[in-house]
Amino acid sequence: MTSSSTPSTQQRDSEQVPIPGPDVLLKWLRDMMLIREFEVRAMQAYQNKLAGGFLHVYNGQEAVAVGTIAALKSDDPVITAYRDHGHALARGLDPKVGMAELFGRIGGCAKGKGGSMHFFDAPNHMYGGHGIVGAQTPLGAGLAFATKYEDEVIRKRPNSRVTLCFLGDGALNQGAFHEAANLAKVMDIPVIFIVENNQYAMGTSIERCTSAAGNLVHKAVAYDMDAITVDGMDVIKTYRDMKALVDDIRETPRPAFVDMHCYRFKGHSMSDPRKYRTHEEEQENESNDPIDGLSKFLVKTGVLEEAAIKTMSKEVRTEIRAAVKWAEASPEPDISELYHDVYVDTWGPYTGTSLPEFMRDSSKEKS
Amino acid sequence: MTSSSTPSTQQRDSEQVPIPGPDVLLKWLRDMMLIREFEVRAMQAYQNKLAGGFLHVYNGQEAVAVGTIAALKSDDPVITAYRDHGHALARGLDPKVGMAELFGRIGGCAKGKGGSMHFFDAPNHMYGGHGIVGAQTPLGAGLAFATKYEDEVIRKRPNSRVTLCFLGDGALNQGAFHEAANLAKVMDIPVIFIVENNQYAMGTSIERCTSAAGNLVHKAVAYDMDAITVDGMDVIKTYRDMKALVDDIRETPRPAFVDMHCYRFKGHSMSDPRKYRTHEEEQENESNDPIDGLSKFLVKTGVLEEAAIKTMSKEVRTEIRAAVKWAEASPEPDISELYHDVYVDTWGPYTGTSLPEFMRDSSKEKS
Amino acid sequence: MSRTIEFRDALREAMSDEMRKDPKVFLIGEEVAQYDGAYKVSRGMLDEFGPSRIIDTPISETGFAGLGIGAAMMGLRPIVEFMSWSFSLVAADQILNNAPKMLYMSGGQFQVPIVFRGNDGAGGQLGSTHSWCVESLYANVPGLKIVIPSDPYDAKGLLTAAIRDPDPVFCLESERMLSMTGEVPEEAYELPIGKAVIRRPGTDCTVVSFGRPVHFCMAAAEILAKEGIDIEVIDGRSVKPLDIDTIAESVRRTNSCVVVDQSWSFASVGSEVAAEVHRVCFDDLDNHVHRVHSDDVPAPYAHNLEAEMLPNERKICEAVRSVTYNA
Amino acid sequence: MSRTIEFRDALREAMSDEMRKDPKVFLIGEEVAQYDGAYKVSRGMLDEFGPSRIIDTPISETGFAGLGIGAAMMGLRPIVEFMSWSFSLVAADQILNNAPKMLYMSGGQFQVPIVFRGNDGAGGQLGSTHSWCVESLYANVPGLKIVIPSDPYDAKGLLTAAIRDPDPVFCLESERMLSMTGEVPEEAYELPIGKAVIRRPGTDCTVVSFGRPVHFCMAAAEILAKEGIDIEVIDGRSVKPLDIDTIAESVRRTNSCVVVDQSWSFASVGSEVAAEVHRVCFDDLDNHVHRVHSDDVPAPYAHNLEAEMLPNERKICEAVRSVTYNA
Ligand SMILES: Cc1ncc(C[n+]2csc(CCOP(=O)(O)OP(=O)(O)O)c2C)c(N)n1
Ligand SMILES: Cc1ncc(C[n+]2csc(CCOP(=O)(O)OP(=O)(O)O)c2C)c(N)n1
Ligand SMILES: [Mg+2]
Ligand SMILES: [Mg+2]
Repeated sequence: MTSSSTPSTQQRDSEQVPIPGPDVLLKWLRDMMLIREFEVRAMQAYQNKLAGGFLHVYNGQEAVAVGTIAALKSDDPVITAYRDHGHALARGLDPKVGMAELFGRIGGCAKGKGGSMHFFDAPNHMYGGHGIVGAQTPLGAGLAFATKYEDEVIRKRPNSRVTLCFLGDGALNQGAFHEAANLAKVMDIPVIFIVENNQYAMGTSIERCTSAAGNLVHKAVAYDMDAITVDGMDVIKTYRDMKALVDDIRETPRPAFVDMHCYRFKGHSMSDPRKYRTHEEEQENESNDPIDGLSKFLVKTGVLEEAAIKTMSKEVRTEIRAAVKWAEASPEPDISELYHDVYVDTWGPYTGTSLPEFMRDSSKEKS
Repeated sequence: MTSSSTPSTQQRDSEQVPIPGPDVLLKWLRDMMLIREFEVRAMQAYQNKLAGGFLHVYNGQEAVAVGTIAALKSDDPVITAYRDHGHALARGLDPKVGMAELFGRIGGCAKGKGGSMHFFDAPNHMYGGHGIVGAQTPLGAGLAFATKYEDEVIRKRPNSRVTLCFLGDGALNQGAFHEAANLAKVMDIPVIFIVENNQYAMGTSIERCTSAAGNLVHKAVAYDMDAITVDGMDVIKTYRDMKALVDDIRETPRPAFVDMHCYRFKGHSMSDPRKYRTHEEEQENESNDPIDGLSKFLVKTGVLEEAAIKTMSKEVRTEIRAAVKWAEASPEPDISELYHDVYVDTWGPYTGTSLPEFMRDSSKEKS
Repeated sequence: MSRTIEFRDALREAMSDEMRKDPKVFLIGEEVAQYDGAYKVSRGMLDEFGPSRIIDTPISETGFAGLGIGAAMMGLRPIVEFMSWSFSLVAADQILNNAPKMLYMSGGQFQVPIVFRGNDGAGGQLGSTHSWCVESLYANVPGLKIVIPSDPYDAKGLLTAAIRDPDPVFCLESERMLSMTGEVPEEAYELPIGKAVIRRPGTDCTVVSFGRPVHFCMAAAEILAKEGIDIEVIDGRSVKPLDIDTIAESVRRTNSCVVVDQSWSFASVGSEVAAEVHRVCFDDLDNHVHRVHSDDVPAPYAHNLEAEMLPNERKICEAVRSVTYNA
Repeated sequence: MSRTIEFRDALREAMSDEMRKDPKVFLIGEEVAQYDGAYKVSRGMLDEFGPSRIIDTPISETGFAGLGIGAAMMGLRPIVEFMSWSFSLVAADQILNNAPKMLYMSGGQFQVPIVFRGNDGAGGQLGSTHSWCVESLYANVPGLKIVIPSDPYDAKGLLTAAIRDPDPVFCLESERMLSMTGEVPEEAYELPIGKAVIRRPGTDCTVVSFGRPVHFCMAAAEILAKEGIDIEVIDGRSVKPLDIDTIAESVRRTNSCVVVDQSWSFASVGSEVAAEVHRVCFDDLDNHVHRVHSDDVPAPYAHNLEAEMLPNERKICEAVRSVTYNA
């Protein structure tokens, strides 16, 4: 199949989407810098054993989170996998709260119970942070289903929210995605599946394990689903393509698929020696840094001077350094937290003699 | 997407496949009659409580099993779902052994332990008979993988076997199929996924729950997989299309996808009142009976006279009646069978005091 | 006002009552709408509530179970029907990783008030893949609750409680009991999740069971009574939480205990009951807790083999006789 | 000839030895080939055996687990690696419905000689979805066997036995033990599946455990020895079959028993051991069998919470003191 035969599904022309004014562009630059700096410090903290578990950083993919989420309204739901810091920060998570989560502290966005892979942030409509590959895609369909249900059954006014459900290129090969995509299509659910196609799933390049790797919009053909390809290394392009799509879906609820081209600059996780790709390939991609890209554009168009960029970068560094300090100062969760949030009523099913050993000590707090 | 843009993937022209001679055609007619009669008696037996569990009959789809399997060599593996009588009989299962399985008798092809949904027949390379929708598709990929592995690693000669893996149109919506299809493609596994598109999954018409229902070859686009559409109500067409495909895949190992158009004349299972479709629709489809179709062709081409068809039909009826008798005469499995085939070594992990209650009685047979 | 209705009607009443009261409640699953339910549990609900709230799905258990969980994270109260719990294994990750752990992983931010329900245990000769008793697999997992009604009254009361519960609740029904009739009040009511009930008082032996085998225990009680053995039958109603208090109180009187669990024996609900009764009542027991299970083999198709496999009256009587022998 | 090697090397030797001998054996899983294994268990195997036998897969556990089962039905002997058993839930239907039941459903026609293996139990702060102890879920199912090696010697011997076994065997390793070193013979050898081993003889209490917690028990033994409590530590080696004989023989000497199981408590391997020890040794026990588990909560991320959740030395010592109190 030639790519020209794939459905041209973009109903609105992204060329018609205006490039936002300087304030917005500056915010994007700052957000991308913030994400980058957060990850740099996260890696450092990990090496210093301040953070444990698995750490998957977002370096190189910042334009994706920032550009896509910029196309949303503030109460549109967002859900993603374990490489989730960027999305959470772009959605508005306070970096110090994120850092505290990484450090397993009570001040974290999940009280230290979730960790790097599970950034949840209800006030900012961020639904996680999910560790099982592909398993967030049916959840994403469910979030979007709920927005539609609320409109139809509860508030009885037309559809108003669009859900972004991010997944990796490797996650395409999980059955969960396939079921979620088909469900979303047959139920006209307003969810956009954004495949962050960074070309690798751990050490596996997309060609080795994913059929139709050359043109992922073929995946959407199976569901008769609208699909577009987006340059995820360019935040302005990402925003404009996504804005056109999001607005269109807000008007006519249905699912869509985005093949979002990007590249992860670092290894899959902290233990990855990256032997599966060449240094040249990495360098080539790093030369296409989304932060540099926007910086250059702003300088070229006269919005910002080189010096101002340096200042901004310094500010961001200060902010994240403060976040690290704050997180370090946040206490470990109290041991009693171990037994909270298992059930909504803390002691849940544990009553009488069926109390497990750890709860039999009557001195322990009862809710 | 227009259907013309879907890959025209048939490498060999099925028009070039010769229509087999009278002997073969007569055998097909007889096989289809045998399957039909088997199902008629199976339904009767079910109503008479000779058979239990779920019974899913194959009436109307006989040309699919007969036409596809006719394109195979005798040791090509076949696997299917729970609507499996037709495939097993077409593959060579003795109807009396099948009937005994239905009746839960020791003479059955699975000693009465499998039942209607689990017709297994190792000598005829029939790998079941599987009850969980879609769950046979990774198994099918595995059978075909093994043929390839044997060729490459053990016998070291080129690929020689092709596996047919049948599934229903409803099964397309299970994640298992998606994973199996992608795996088969990236590993070049010689398996043909034949979707018996009878347009319903229980009471759900294909349009209601399956995206791209109008043209299922779109499903194959997601895997860059060769795909064809076949008229499964016409055994000669089915054979020719399949023969071209099977031969081609035998030569160049890879997976393929078949959208096999057919219709199930009866309900999903014995409890189905078929309120989800009109009587007119049923009648229209029944007028396209594959057995009548071949009969008429044989009469028209002078191979057979009307009377001979009646005779054949009578013979088949006699054979199946004898099968029922034989099955009824076959004893119930001995209770000791309950504890066989759990592990290859009958008592498997059950040793010493860990013997479960039922095995502690020393009078019970030990292997 | 009570009337005699079927088990399936009781389930439907629980769902319909809650749906009338709370627009956040909806039903989703295979064939629940236009087909009126594969087992007619949802008969007529599409007519009353319409296709936005009674929702047919593709055969995609992972998909629609996960969709339900996502919807619950948004505050809705989904009822997800599995045509059979035997088909829930393909969705195991969603129902065991996502539903019961979301509240915890999110540090208390996202509740998942969802009900999963469907047929559990052996039907009639459904064979190996279609006869799962999932309670012994799933009960291991914290964050979820499991109820197993054994009659129409309990079906309505437990399912109502499940729908109103803020945590994920698995409701395990039985194809073999859907046509069972019983007295059921017209109005809505809740039975507390985690409370057992004594079905038959007795003095000689405490017999604990759940769901359909409770009836086998009642039948066994009749046989044993003729032999002079008077058993107390406890219907656990919930598997998780397990009402050890009620069981222990009984065992302290009878000094012996048999647990009848339709699952396979190994690492099962029956093991748990036995281990816990020994823990709580060690000094009260005259004999170790005896267990009656389905035999440790995949479910066979043949009628005679299946009948022998199940925890039947004969096995229950044998266990009770054996446990009370020294009493 | 023995040398000191790592746990991961021992696993690799078992696989490589069998692959050299039997061309039907192959290894398949995510990142097992070009990446040398996510945890370097299969390092170098691609070089020796080539891509036809060391096979990288997409992230499709249902797909490649099922593919392995199909291949096993054809007589091959697949080793399927799950990067973590935590990721096996998405393949639960394949590994629990198809692998262990095929022989039965087919009336004995199709054996499934397959090994599933990978990391089980808590890693270091991996959180709720990545810290499964699947033994307490999967051990319920007949037709499969489960082994849990606790040191390099056992890892090689049990995995070798698993590969040669004609039935499906689940081999549960531990990310936390892969770098542990130990004496391992160079030549191939089998440890019998279903046989426990006494790791430390003792007179006061029988402590039964499996896998990594065996080491916690050994550490607890040191502490308790100083208090004058001399425990016997039994390493079950296999969960299924469970070697009740060895356990019972010990309990008859010590008259008390603690089981230490890394899973959650409810309907667990620990429940099973407790129930069975009570059954077989009721009259020998001075006290009920005490159980030590991971706390019944989803695995938390925070370091201090995770450490408290696990069945640690402190909990083991407390249980032993409590169970031996009346002795
Ligand atoms: C079901 C499942 N299988 C395997 C893993 C282990 N794993 C974690 S991330 C990953 C690679 C995913 O790649 P991709 O989807 O492309 O996302 P990326 O890391 O590139 O963002 C794998 C195999 C898992 N978490 N869940
Ligand atoms: C995973 C799973 N979900 C649900 C079922 C119940 N079920 C059995 S057959 C069937 C319909 C399947 O339809 P289709 O795949 O089109 O096959 P057909 O019956 O038309 O041959 C359903 C829903 C099942 N067996 N397995
Ligand atoms: Mg990727
Ligand atoms: Mg169909």
